Amino acid sequence: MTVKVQREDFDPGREIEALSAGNPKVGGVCSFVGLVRDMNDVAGQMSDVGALTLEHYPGMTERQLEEIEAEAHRRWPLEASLIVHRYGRMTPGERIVLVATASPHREAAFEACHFLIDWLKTKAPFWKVEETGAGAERWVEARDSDDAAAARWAEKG
Amino acid sequence: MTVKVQREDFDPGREIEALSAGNPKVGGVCSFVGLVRDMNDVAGQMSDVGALTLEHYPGMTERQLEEIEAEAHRRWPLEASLIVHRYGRMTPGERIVLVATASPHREAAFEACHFLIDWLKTKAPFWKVEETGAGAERWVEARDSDDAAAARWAEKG
Amino acid sequence: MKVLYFAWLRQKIGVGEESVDPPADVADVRALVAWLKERGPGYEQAFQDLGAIKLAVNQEYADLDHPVKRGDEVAFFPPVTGG
Amino acid sequence: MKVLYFAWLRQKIGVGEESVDPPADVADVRALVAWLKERGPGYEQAFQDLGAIKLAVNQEYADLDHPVKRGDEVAFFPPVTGG
Repeated sequence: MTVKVQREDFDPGREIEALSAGNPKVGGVCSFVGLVRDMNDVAGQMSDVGALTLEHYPGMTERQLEEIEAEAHRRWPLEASLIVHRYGRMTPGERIVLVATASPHREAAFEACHFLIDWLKTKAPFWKVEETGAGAERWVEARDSDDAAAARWAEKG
Repeated sequence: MTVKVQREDFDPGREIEALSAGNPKVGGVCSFVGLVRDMNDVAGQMSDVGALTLEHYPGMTERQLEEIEAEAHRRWPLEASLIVHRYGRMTPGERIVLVATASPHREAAFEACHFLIDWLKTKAPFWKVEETGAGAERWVEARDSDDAAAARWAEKG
Repeated sequence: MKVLYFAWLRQKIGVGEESVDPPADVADVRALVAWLKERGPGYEQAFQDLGAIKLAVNQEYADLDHPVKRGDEVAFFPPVTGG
Repeated sequence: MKVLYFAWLRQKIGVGEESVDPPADVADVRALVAWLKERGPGYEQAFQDLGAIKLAVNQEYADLDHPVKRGDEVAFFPPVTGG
Protein backbone atom coordinates (compact mmCIF):
# COMPACT_ATOMS: atom_id res chain seq x y z
CA MET A 1 0.00 0.00 0.00
CA THR A 2 1.56 3.22 -1.16
CA VAL A 3 0.21 6.77 -1.43
CA LYS A 4 2.15 9.56 -3.10
CA VAL A 5 0.88 13.14 -3.30
CA GLN A 6 3.35 15.18 -5.29
CA ARG A 7 3.82 18.10 -7.64
CA GLU A 8 6.10 16.21 -10.06
CA ASP A 9 5.05 13.92 -12.86
CA PHE A 10 5.42 10.16 -12.39
CA ASP A 11 6.42 7.19 -14.53
CA PRO A 12 3.43 4.84 -14.89
CA GLY A 13 5.53 2.01 -16.34
CA ARG A 14 7.99 2.02 -13.47
CA GLU A 15 5.20 2.22 -10.90
CA ILE A 16 3.25 -0.64 -12.47
CA GLU A 17 6.31 -2.86 -12.69
CA ALA A 18 7.20 -2.19 -9.06
CA LEU A 19 3.79 -3.47 -8.01
CA SER A 20 4.52 -7.06 -9.09
CA ALA A 21 8.33 -7.08 -8.90
CA GLY A 22 9.60 -10.04 -6.92
CA ASN A 23 6.12 -11.31 -6.12
CA PRO A 24 5.19 -14.34 -8.27
CA LYS A 25 1.81 -14.56 -6.54
CA VAL A 26 0.63 -11.62 -8.66
CA GLY A 27 -1.36 -12.77 -11.69
CA GLY A 28 -2.61 -9.39 -12.83
CA VAL A 29 -1.97 -5.68 -12.44
CA CYS A 30 -4.76 -3.28 -13.30
CA SER A 31 -4.07 0.43 -13.57
CA PHE A 32 -5.78 3.68 -14.48
CA VAL A 33 -4.05 6.91 -15.48
CA GLY A 34 -6.12 10.11 -15.46
CA LEU A 35 -4.98 12.90 -17.78
CA VAL A 36 -5.83 16.57 -18.32
CA ARG A 37 -8.20 16.89 -21.29
CA ASP A 38 -8.31 19.95 -23.53
CA MET A 39 -12.08 20.11 -23.13
CA ASN A 40 -14.46 19.75 -20.27
CA ASP A 41 -18.18 19.25 -20.08
CA VAL A 42 -19.65 22.29 -18.32
CA ALA A 43 -23.40 22.04 -17.81
CA GLY A 44 -23.77 19.93 -20.96
CA GLN A 45 -21.58 22.17 -23.15
CA MET A 46 -18.02 21.32 -24.17
CA SER A 47 -15.68 24.10 -23.14
CA ASP A 48 -11.96 24.57 -23.92
CA VAL A 49 -9.44 24.08 -21.14
CA GLY A 50 -6.06 25.76 -21.44
CA ALA A 51 -4.65 24.45 -18.19
CA LEU A 52 -5.79 23.53 -14.73
CA THR A 53 -4.47 23.81 -11.23
CA LEU A 54 -5.10 21.20 -8.58
CA GLU A 55 -5.34 22.45 -5.02
CA HIS A 56 -5.31 19.97 -2.15
CA TYR A 57 -5.46 19.72 1.63
CA PRO A 58 -2.01 18.51 2.71
CA GLY A 59 -2.32 15.96 5.47
CA MET A 60 -5.98 15.16 4.99
CA THR A 61 -5.35 14.17 1.38
CA GLU A 62 -2.77 11.54 2.30
CA ARG A 63 -4.95 10.33 5.17
CA GLN A 64 -8.02 9.94 2.95
CA LEU A 65 -6.07 8.16 0.23
CA GLU A 66 -4.60 5.76 2.78
CA GLU A 67 -8.09 5.02 4.10
CA ILE A 68 -9.39 4.37 0.59
CA GLU A 69 -6.50 2.03 -0.13
CA ALA A 70 -6.97 0.19 3.17
CA GLU A 71 -10.66 -0.26 2.31
CA ALA A 72 -9.72 -1.79 -1.06
CA HIS A 73 -7.40 -4.25 0.70
CA ARG A 74 -10.19 -5.12 3.11
CA ARG A 75 -12.58 -5.91 0.26
CA TRP A 76 -10.34 -7.66 -2.27
CA PRO A 77 -7.37 -10.07 -2.12
CA LEU A 78 -4.63 -7.63 -3.18
CA GLU A 79 -0.91 -8.23 -3.10
CA ALA A 80 -0.11 -4.54 -3.63
CA SER A 81 -1.68 -1.22 -4.57
CA LEU A 82 -0.64 2.31 -5.35
CA ILE A 83 -2.17 5.77 -5.58
CA VAL A 84 -0.15 8.64 -7.04
CA HIS A 85 -1.90 12.01 -7.30
CA ARG A 86 -0.34 15.26 -8.45
CA TYR A 87 -1.18 18.82 -7.44
CA GLY A 88 -0.24 22.17 -8.97
CA ARG A 89 -0.67 23.50 -12.51
CA MET A 90 -1.00 21.08 -15.43
CA THR A 91 -1.70 21.44 -19.15
CA PRO A 92 -3.74 19.14 -21.43
CA GLY A 93 -2.11 15.76 -21.94
CA GLU A 94 -0.38 15.79 -18.57
CA ARG A 95 -0.91 12.95 -16.12
CA ILE A 96 -2.89 13.79 -12.98
CA VAL A 97 -3.39 10.51 -11.20
CA LEU A 98 -2.42 6.85 -11.23
CA VAL A 99 -4.19 4.08 -9.35
CA ALA A 100 -3.00 0.50 -9.64
CA THR A 101 -3.72 -2.84 -8.01
CA ALA A 102 -1.97 -6.21 -8.08
CA SER A 103 -3.76 -9.44 -7.26
CA PRO A 104 -3.54 -13.18 -7.90
CA HIS A 105 -6.90 -12.78 -9.70
CA ARG A 106 -7.75 -10.39 -12.52
CA GLU A 107 -11.32 -9.82 -11.35
CA ALA A 108 -10.10 -8.57 -7.96
CA ALA A 109 -7.46 -6.37 -9.60
CA PHE A 110 -10.06 -4.78 -11.90
CA GLU A 111 -12.70 -4.19 -9.27
CA ALA A 112 -10.29 -2.82 -6.68
CA CYS A 113 -8.68 -0.48 -9.21
CA HIS A 114 -12.07 0.81 -10.32
CA PHE A 115 -13.07 1.25 -6.69
CA LEU A 116 -9.91 3.24 -5.91
CA ILE A 117 -10.52 5.84 -8.61
CA ASP A 118 -14.27 6.06 -7.96
CA TRP A 119 -13.82 6.65 -4.24
CA LEU A 120 -10.85 8.94 -4.73
CA LYS A 121 -12.97 11.12 -7.01
CA THR A 122 -15.54 11.77 -4.30
CA LYS A 123 -13.46 11.53 -1.10
CA ALA A 124 -9.92 12.81 -1.64
CA PRO A 125 -9.69 16.57 -0.92
CA PHE A 126 -8.54 17.93 -4.28
CA TRP A 127 -10.10 20.81 -6.20
CA LYS A 128 -9.57 21.68 -9.85
CA VAL A 129 -9.66 25.20 -11.21
CA GLU A 130 -9.55 25.56 -14.99
CA GLU A 131 -8.03 28.40 -17.01
CA THR A 132 -10.59 29.35 -19.61
CA GLY A 133 -8.64 32.04 -21.48
CA ALA A 134 -7.87 35.75 -20.96
CA GLY A 135 -6.99 35.25 -17.30
CA ALA A 136 -10.42 33.84 -16.46
CA GLU A 137 -10.78 30.74 -14.33
CA ARG A 138 -13.56 28.37 -13.36
CA TRP A 139 -13.75 25.99 -10.40
CA VAL A 140 -14.72 22.57 -11.67
CA GLU A 141 -18.01 21.41 -10.17
CA ALA A 142 -18.51 17.97 -8.69
CA ARG A 143 -20.43 15.63 -10.99
CA ASP A 144 -23.50 13.61 -10.16
CA SER A 145 -22.04 10.82 -12.31
CA ASP A 146 -19.03 10.62 -9.97
CA ASP A 147 -21.33 10.38 -6.96
CA ALA A 148 -23.27 7.62 -8.70
CA ALA A 149 -20.05 5.76 -9.55
CA ALA A 150 -18.90 5.93 -5.93
CA ALA A 151 -22.32 4.91 -4.62
CA ARG A 152 -22.07 1.67 -6.60
CA TRP A 153 -19.38 0.56 -4.16
CA ALA A 154 -21.47 1.22 -1.07
CA GLU A 155 -21.66 -1.95 0.98
CA LYS A 156 -25.03 -3.47 1.62
CA GLY A 157 -25.87 -3.04 5.28
CA MET B 1 -6.37 -0.14 -32.63
CA THR B 2 -3.22 -2.21 -32.40
CA VAL B 3 -2.64 -5.93 -31.97
CA LYS B 4 0.78 -7.42 -31.34
CA VAL B 5 1.42 -11.16 -31.01
CA GLN B 6 5.07 -11.69 -30.21
CA ARG B 7 7.61 -13.87 -28.43
CA GLU B 8 9.49 -10.95 -26.85
CA ASP B 9 8.60 -9.13 -23.67
CA PHE B 10 7.04 -5.67 -23.92
CA ASP B 11 7.30 -2.37 -22.02
CA PRO B 12 3.92 -1.58 -20.39
CA GLY B 13 4.89 2.00 -19.57
CA ARG B 14 5.90 2.82 -23.12
CA GLU B 15 2.78 1.19 -24.54
CA ILE B 16 0.46 2.99 -22.12
CA GLU B 17 2.06 6.36 -22.82
CA ALA B 18 1.81 5.85 -26.58
CA LEU B 19 -1.94 5.36 -26.22
CA SER B 20 -2.56 8.97 -25.16
CA ALA B 21 0.49 10.68 -26.68
CA GLY B 22 -0.50 13.73 -28.71
CA ASN B 23 -4.21 13.23 -28.09
CA PRO B 24 -5.56 15.70 -25.51
CA LYS B 25 -9.05 14.23 -25.91
CA VAL B 26 -7.94 11.27 -23.77
CA GLY B 27 -9.00 11.68 -20.14
CA GLY B 28 -8.12 8.19 -18.94
CA VAL B 29 -6.08 5.14 -19.85
CA CYS B 30 -6.99 1.82 -18.27
CA SER B 31 -4.66 -1.15 -18.59
CA PHE B 32 -4.30 -4.71 -17.42
CA VAL B 33 -1.08 -6.73 -17.38
CA GLY B 34 -1.34 -10.49 -16.95
CA LEU B 35 1.66 -12.28 -15.44
CA VAL B 36 2.80 -15.88 -14.94
CA ARG B 37 2.06 -16.96 -11.38
CA ASP B 38 4.11 -19.54 -9.50
CA MET B 39 0.94 -21.39 -8.54
CA ASN B 40 -2.20 -22.40 -10.34
CA ASP B 41 -5.55 -23.63 -9.16
CA VAL B 42 -6.00 -27.16 -10.53
CA ALA B 43 -9.38 -28.65 -9.68
CA GLY B 44 -9.53 -26.67 -6.44
CA GLN B 45 -5.95 -27.47 -5.36
CA MET B 46 -3.05 -25.03 -5.58
CA SER B 47 -0.25 -26.53 -7.60
CA ASP B 48 3.30 -25.24 -8.24
CA VAL B 49 4.16 -23.93 -11.68
CA GLY B 50 7.82 -23.88 -12.72
CA ALA B 51 7.23 -22.36 -16.15
CA LEU B 52 4.65 -22.38 -18.89
CA THR B 53 4.62 -22.35 -22.65
CA LEU B 54 1.99 -20.54 -24.66
CA GLU B 55 1.10 -22.07 -28.00
CA HIS B 56 -1.01 -20.10 -30.47
CA TYR B 57 -2.58 -20.31 -33.90
CA PRO B 58 -0.70 -17.77 -36.03
CA GLY B 59 -3.07 -15.88 -38.28
CA MET B 60 -6.25 -16.78 -36.47
CA THR B 61 -4.90 -15.28 -33.24
CA GLU B 62 -4.29 -11.86 -34.79
CA ARG B 63 -7.62 -12.02 -36.58
CA GLN B 64 -9.53 -12.84 -33.39
CA LEU B 65 -7.76 -10.15 -31.38
CA GLU B 66 -8.53 -7.59 -34.08
CA GLU B 67 -12.20 -8.59 -34.00
CA ILE B 68 -12.31 -8.29 -30.21
CA GLU B 69 -10.72 -4.85 -30.37
CA ALA B 70 -13.11 -3.70 -33.10
CA GLU B 71 -16.02 -4.87 -30.96
CA ALA B 72 -14.73 -2.80 -28.03
CA HIS B 73 -14.58 0.28 -30.26
CA ARG B 74 -18.10 -0.40 -31.46
CA ARG B 75 -19.40 -0.52 -27.87
CA TRP B 76 -17.45 2.26 -26.16
CA PRO B 77 -16.14 5.72 -27.15
CA LEU B 78 -12.44 4.86 -27.35
CA GLU B 79 -9.68 7.08 -28.68
CA ALA B 80 -7.18 4.19 -28.80
CA SER B 81 -6.65 0.62 -27.67
CA LEU B 82 -3.96 -2.01 -27.63
CA ILE B 83 -3.57 -5.74 -27.16
CA VAL B 84 -0.10 -7.28 -26.77
CA HIS B 85 0.06 -11.04 -26.21
CA ARG B 86 3.19 -13.14 -25.97
CA TYR B 87 3.75 -16.77 -26.92
CA GLY B 88 6.56 -19.20 -26.11
CA ARG B 89 8.08 -20.25 -22.79
CA MET B 90 7.74 -17.98 -19.73
CA THR B 91 8.66 -18.29 -16.06
CA PRO B 92 6.77 -16.94 -13.01
CA GLY B 93 6.77 -13.15 -12.83
CA GLU B 94 7.01 -12.71 -16.60
CA ARG B 95 4.42 -10.64 -18.44
CA ILE B 96 2.07 -12.57 -20.73
CA VAL B 97 -0.46 -10.03 -21.93
CA LEU B 98 -1.28 -6.33 -21.91
CA VAL B 99 -4.64 -4.82 -22.80
CA ALA B 100 -5.15 -1.07 -22.63
CA THR B 101 -7.81 1.44 -23.60
CA ALA B 102 -7.86 5.23 -23.86
CA SER B 103 -11.08 7.23 -23.71
CA PRO B 104 -12.35 10.71 -22.84
CA HIS B 105 -14.28 9.00 -20.02
CA ARG B 106 -12.91 6.75 -17.30
CA GLU B 107 -16.00 4.53 -17.17
CA ALA B 108 -15.65 3.68 -20.88
CA ALA B 109 -11.91 3.06 -20.47
CA PHE B 110 -12.51 0.67 -17.55
CA GLU B 111 -15.35 -1.26 -19.12
CA ALA B 112 -13.68 -1.63 -22.50
CA CYS B 113 -10.41 -2.78 -20.91
CA HIS B 114 -12.22 -5.34 -18.79
CA PHE B 115 -14.15 -6.49 -21.86
CA LEU B 116 -10.93 -6.93 -23.88
CA ILE B 117 -9.30 -9.27 -21.38
CA ASP B 118 -12.51 -11.20 -20.66
CA TRP B 119 -13.21 -11.85 -24.33
CA LEU B 120 -9.57 -12.53 -25.14
CA LYS B 121 -9.53 -15.23 -22.45
CA THR B 122 -12.33 -17.18 -24.12
CA LYS B 123 -11.85 -16.33 -27.80
CA ALA B 124 -8.18 -15.84 -28.68
CA PRO B 125 -6.57 -19.15 -29.75
CA PHE B 126 -3.81 -19.55 -27.16
CA TRP B 127 -3.12 -22.63 -25.07
CA LYS B 128 -1.00 -22.85 -21.94
CA VAL B 129 0.99 -25.91 -20.94
CA GLU B 130 2.59 -25.84 -17.50
CA GLU B 131 5.83 -27.49 -16.40
CA THR B 132 5.06 -29.25 -13.14
CA GLY B 133 8.52 -30.62 -12.31
CA ALA B 134 10.63 -33.62 -13.37
CA GLY B 135 9.85 -33.09 -17.03
CA ALA B 136 6.10 -33.44 -16.50
CA GLU B 137 3.66 -31.05 -18.10
CA ARG B 138 -0.02 -30.27 -17.82
CA TRP B 139 -2.30 -28.51 -20.30
CA VAL B 140 -4.19 -25.79 -18.49
CA GLU B 141 -7.92 -26.37 -18.63
CA ALA B 142 -10.41 -23.67 -19.53
CA ARG B 143 -12.21 -22.24 -16.50
CA ASP B 144 -15.95 -21.88 -16.00
CA SER B 145 -15.23 -18.55 -14.30
CA ASP B 146 -13.68 -17.24 -17.52
CA ASP B 147 -16.74 -18.31 -19.49
CA ALA B 148 -18.95 -16.57 -16.93
CA ALA B 149 -16.83 -13.40 -17.12
CA ALA B 150 -17.10 -13.36 -20.91
CA ALA B 151 -20.84 -14.08 -20.83
CA ARG B 152 -21.36 -10.91 -18.79
CA TRP B 153 -20.53 -8.93 -21.93
CA ALA B 154 -23.04 -10.75 -24.13
CA GLU B 155 -25.34 -8.22 -25.72
CA LYS B 156 -29.01 -8.51 -25.00
CA GLY B 157 -30.76 -9.71 -28.16
CA MET C 1 -8.43 26.61 16.80
CA LYS C 2 -7.05 26.37 13.25
CA VAL C 3 -9.52 27.03 10.43
CA LEU C 4 -8.73 26.21 6.80
CA TYR C 5 -10.52 27.27 3.61
CA PHE C 6 -10.03 25.71 0.18
CA ALA C 7 -10.88 26.47 -3.46
CA TRP C 8 -13.51 29.19 -3.93
CA LEU C 9 -14.08 29.48 -0.16
CA ARG C 10 -10.43 30.47 0.21
CA GLN C 11 -10.84 33.01 -2.59
CA LYS C 12 -13.99 34.58 -1.14
CA ILE C 13 -12.58 34.76 2.37
CA GLY C 14 -9.18 35.93 1.16
CA VAL C 15 -7.13 33.66 3.37
CA GLY C 16 -6.40 29.92 3.32
CA GLU C 17 -5.68 29.39 6.97
CA GLU C 18 -6.15 31.30 10.17
CA SER C 19 -6.00 30.83 13.92
CA VAL C 20 -9.21 31.84 15.67
CA ASP C 21 -10.29 31.94 19.30
CA PRO C 22 -14.09 31.80 19.38
CA PRO C 23 -15.98 32.20 22.67
CA ALA C 24 -16.65 29.12 24.78
CA ASP C 25 -20.28 28.76 23.65
CA VAL C 26 -19.08 27.93 20.13
CA ALA C 27 -19.26 24.18 20.73
CA ASP C 28 -20.03 22.73 17.32
CA VAL C 29 -19.27 23.47 13.66
CA ARG C 30 -22.66 25.13 13.12
CA ALA C 31 -21.93 27.65 15.87
CA LEU C 32 -18.42 28.17 14.53
CA VAL C 33 -19.80 29.01 11.08
CA ALA C 34 -22.29 31.50 12.58
CA TRP C 35 -19.45 33.13 14.49
CA LEU C 36 -17.13 33.21 11.44
CA LYS C 37 -19.85 34.85 9.28
CA GLU C 38 -19.68 37.90 11.54
CA ARG C 39 -16.02 38.44 10.65
CA GLY C 40 -16.82 40.14 7.33
CA PRO C 41 -18.68 40.08 4.01
CA GLY C 42 -16.26 37.55 2.48
CA TYR C 43 -17.17 35.02 5.17
CA GLU C 44 -20.84 35.88 4.80
CA GLN C 45 -20.60 35.15 1.07
CA ALA C 46 -18.51 32.00 1.44
CA PHE C 47 -20.92 30.46 3.93
CA GLN C 48 -24.10 31.62 2.17
CA ASP C 49 -25.16 28.13 1.02
CA LEU C 50 -24.12 25.58 3.60
CA GLY C 51 -25.54 22.82 1.41
CA ALA C 52 -22.74 23.52 -1.11
CA ILE C 53 -19.98 23.10 1.45
CA LYS C 54 -18.18 20.09 2.86
CA LEU C 55 -16.14 20.17 6.03
CA ALA C 56 -13.62 18.23 8.04
CA VAL C 57 -12.67 18.28 11.70
CA ASN C 58 -9.11 17.16 12.40
CA GLN C 59 -8.80 15.98 8.79
CA GLU C 60 -11.81 13.65 8.89
CA TYR C 61 -15.10 14.42 7.16
CA ALA C 62 -17.70 15.72 9.58
CA ASP C 63 -21.06 17.50 9.59
CA LEU C 64 -22.34 20.76 11.09
CA ASP C 65 -23.29 19.07 14.35
CA HIS C 66 -19.74 17.85 14.97
CA PRO C 67 -18.32 19.27 18.24
CA VAL C 68 -15.33 21.60 18.07
CA LYS C 69 -12.93 22.62 20.80
CA ARG C 70 -9.72 24.53 21.34
CA GLY C 71 -6.85 22.91 19.40
CA ASP C 72 -9.04 21.43 16.66
CA GLU C 73 -8.32 21.83 12.96
CA VAL C 74 -11.52 22.64 11.06
CA ALA C 75 -11.59 22.87 7.26
CA PHE C 76 -14.28 24.13 4.87
CA PHE C 77 -14.32 23.38 1.15
CA PRO C 78 -16.56 22.67 -1.86
CA PRO C 79 -17.29 19.08 -2.95
CA VAL C 80 -14.00 17.54 -4.11
CA THR C 81 -13.06 17.32 -7.81
CA GLY C 82 -9.76 15.46 -7.95
CA GLY C 83 -8.80 12.39 -9.98
CA MET D 1 -7.31 -29.13 -47.57
CA LYS D 2 -5.03 -28.02 -44.75
CA VAL D 3 -5.76 -29.45 -41.28
CA LEU D 4 -4.20 -28.03 -38.11
CA TYR D 5 -4.05 -29.47 -34.59
CA PHE D 6 -3.13 -27.56 -31.44
CA ALA D 7 -2.21 -28.28 -27.82
CA TRP D 8 -2.98 -31.83 -26.69
CA LEU D 9 -4.65 -32.68 -30.00
CA ARG D 10 -1.35 -31.98 -31.74
CA GLN D 11 0.45 -34.16 -29.21
CA LYS D 12 -1.93 -37.09 -29.56
CA ILE D 13 -1.94 -36.96 -33.35
CA GLY D 14 1.80 -36.34 -33.52
CA VAL D 15 1.67 -33.60 -36.11
CA GLY D 16 0.61 -29.96 -36.01
CA GLU D 17 -0.34 -29.49 -39.62
CA GLU D 18 -1.00 -31.69 -42.61
CA SER D 19 -2.43 -31.54 -46.11
CA VAL D 20 -5.21 -34.05 -46.70
CA ASP D 21 -7.32 -34.95 -49.70
CA PRO D 22 -10.55 -36.52 -48.39
CA PRO D 23 -13.07 -38.05 -50.82
CA ALA D 24 -15.74 -35.80 -52.30
CA ASP D 25 -18.49 -36.99 -49.91
CA VAL D 26 -16.63 -35.39 -46.98
CA ALA D 27 -18.66 -32.19 -47.17
CA ASP D 28 -18.74 -30.92 -43.57
CA VAL D 29 -16.49 -30.93 -40.50
CA ARG D 30 -18.33 -33.86 -38.94
CA ALA D 31 -17.58 -36.04 -41.98
CA LEU D 32 -13.99 -34.79 -42.02
CA VAL D 33 -13.53 -35.85 -38.38
CA ALA D 34 -14.98 -39.30 -39.10
CA TRP D 35 -12.60 -39.66 -42.02
CA LEU D 36 -9.59 -38.43 -40.02
CA LYS D 37 -10.30 -40.89 -37.21
CA GLU D 38 -9.59 -43.74 -39.64
CA ARG D 39 -6.04 -42.51 -40.13
CA GLY D 40 -4.73 -44.07 -36.92
CA PRO D 41 -5.11 -44.58 -33.16
CA GLY D 42 -3.72 -41.08 -32.38
CA TYR D 43 -6.57 -39.50 -34.34
CA GLU D 44 -9.07 -41.88 -32.78
CA GLN D 45 -7.87 -40.78 -29.33
CA ALA D 46 -7.71 -37.08 -30.13
CA PHE D 47 -11.27 -37.00 -31.46
CA GLN D 48 -12.72 -39.32 -28.80
CA ASP D 49 -14.76 -36.60 -27.07
CA LEU D 50 -15.96 -34.08 -29.60
CA GLY D 51 -17.59 -32.05 -26.82
CA ALA D 52 -14.10 -31.21 -25.53
CA ILE D 53 -12.92 -29.82 -28.88
CA LYS D 54 -13.29 -26.45 -30.56
CA LEU D 55 -12.71 -25.91 -34.25
CA ALA D 56 -12.23 -23.23 -36.84
CA VAL D 57 -12.71 -23.18 -40.60
CA ASN D 58 -10.55 -20.65 -42.41
CA GLN D 59 -9.56 -19.12 -39.06
CA GLU D 60 -13.11 -18.42 -37.89
CA TYR D 61 -14.83 -20.42 -35.16
CA ALA D 62 -17.24 -22.98 -36.61
CA ASP D 63 -19.20 -26.06 -35.58
CA LEU D 64 -19.31 -29.65 -36.78
CA ASP D 65 -22.01 -28.88 -39.35
CA HIS D 66 -19.88 -26.26 -41.07
CA PRO D 67 -19.23 -27.20 -44.75
CA VAL D 68 -15.67 -27.90 -45.84
CA LYS D 69 -14.22 -27.98 -49.33
CA ARG D 70 -10.91 -28.29 -51.12
CA GLY D 71 -8.63 -25.38 -50.24
CA ASP D 72 -10.11 -24.81 -46.77
CA GLU D 73 -8.02 -24.52 -43.61
CA VAL D 74 -9.59 -26.51 -40.78
CA ALA D 75 -8.21 -26.38 -37.23
CA PHE D 76 -9.00 -28.50 -34.15
CA PHE D 77 -8.05 -27.50 -30.61
CA PRO D 78 -9.12 -27.57 -26.95
CA PRO D 79 -10.94 -24.61 -25.38
CA VAL D 80 -8.53 -21.67 -25.34
CA THR D 81 -6.53 -20.73 -22.22
CA GLY D 82 -4.62 -17.56 -23.10
CA GLY D 83 -4.47 -14.24 -21.32
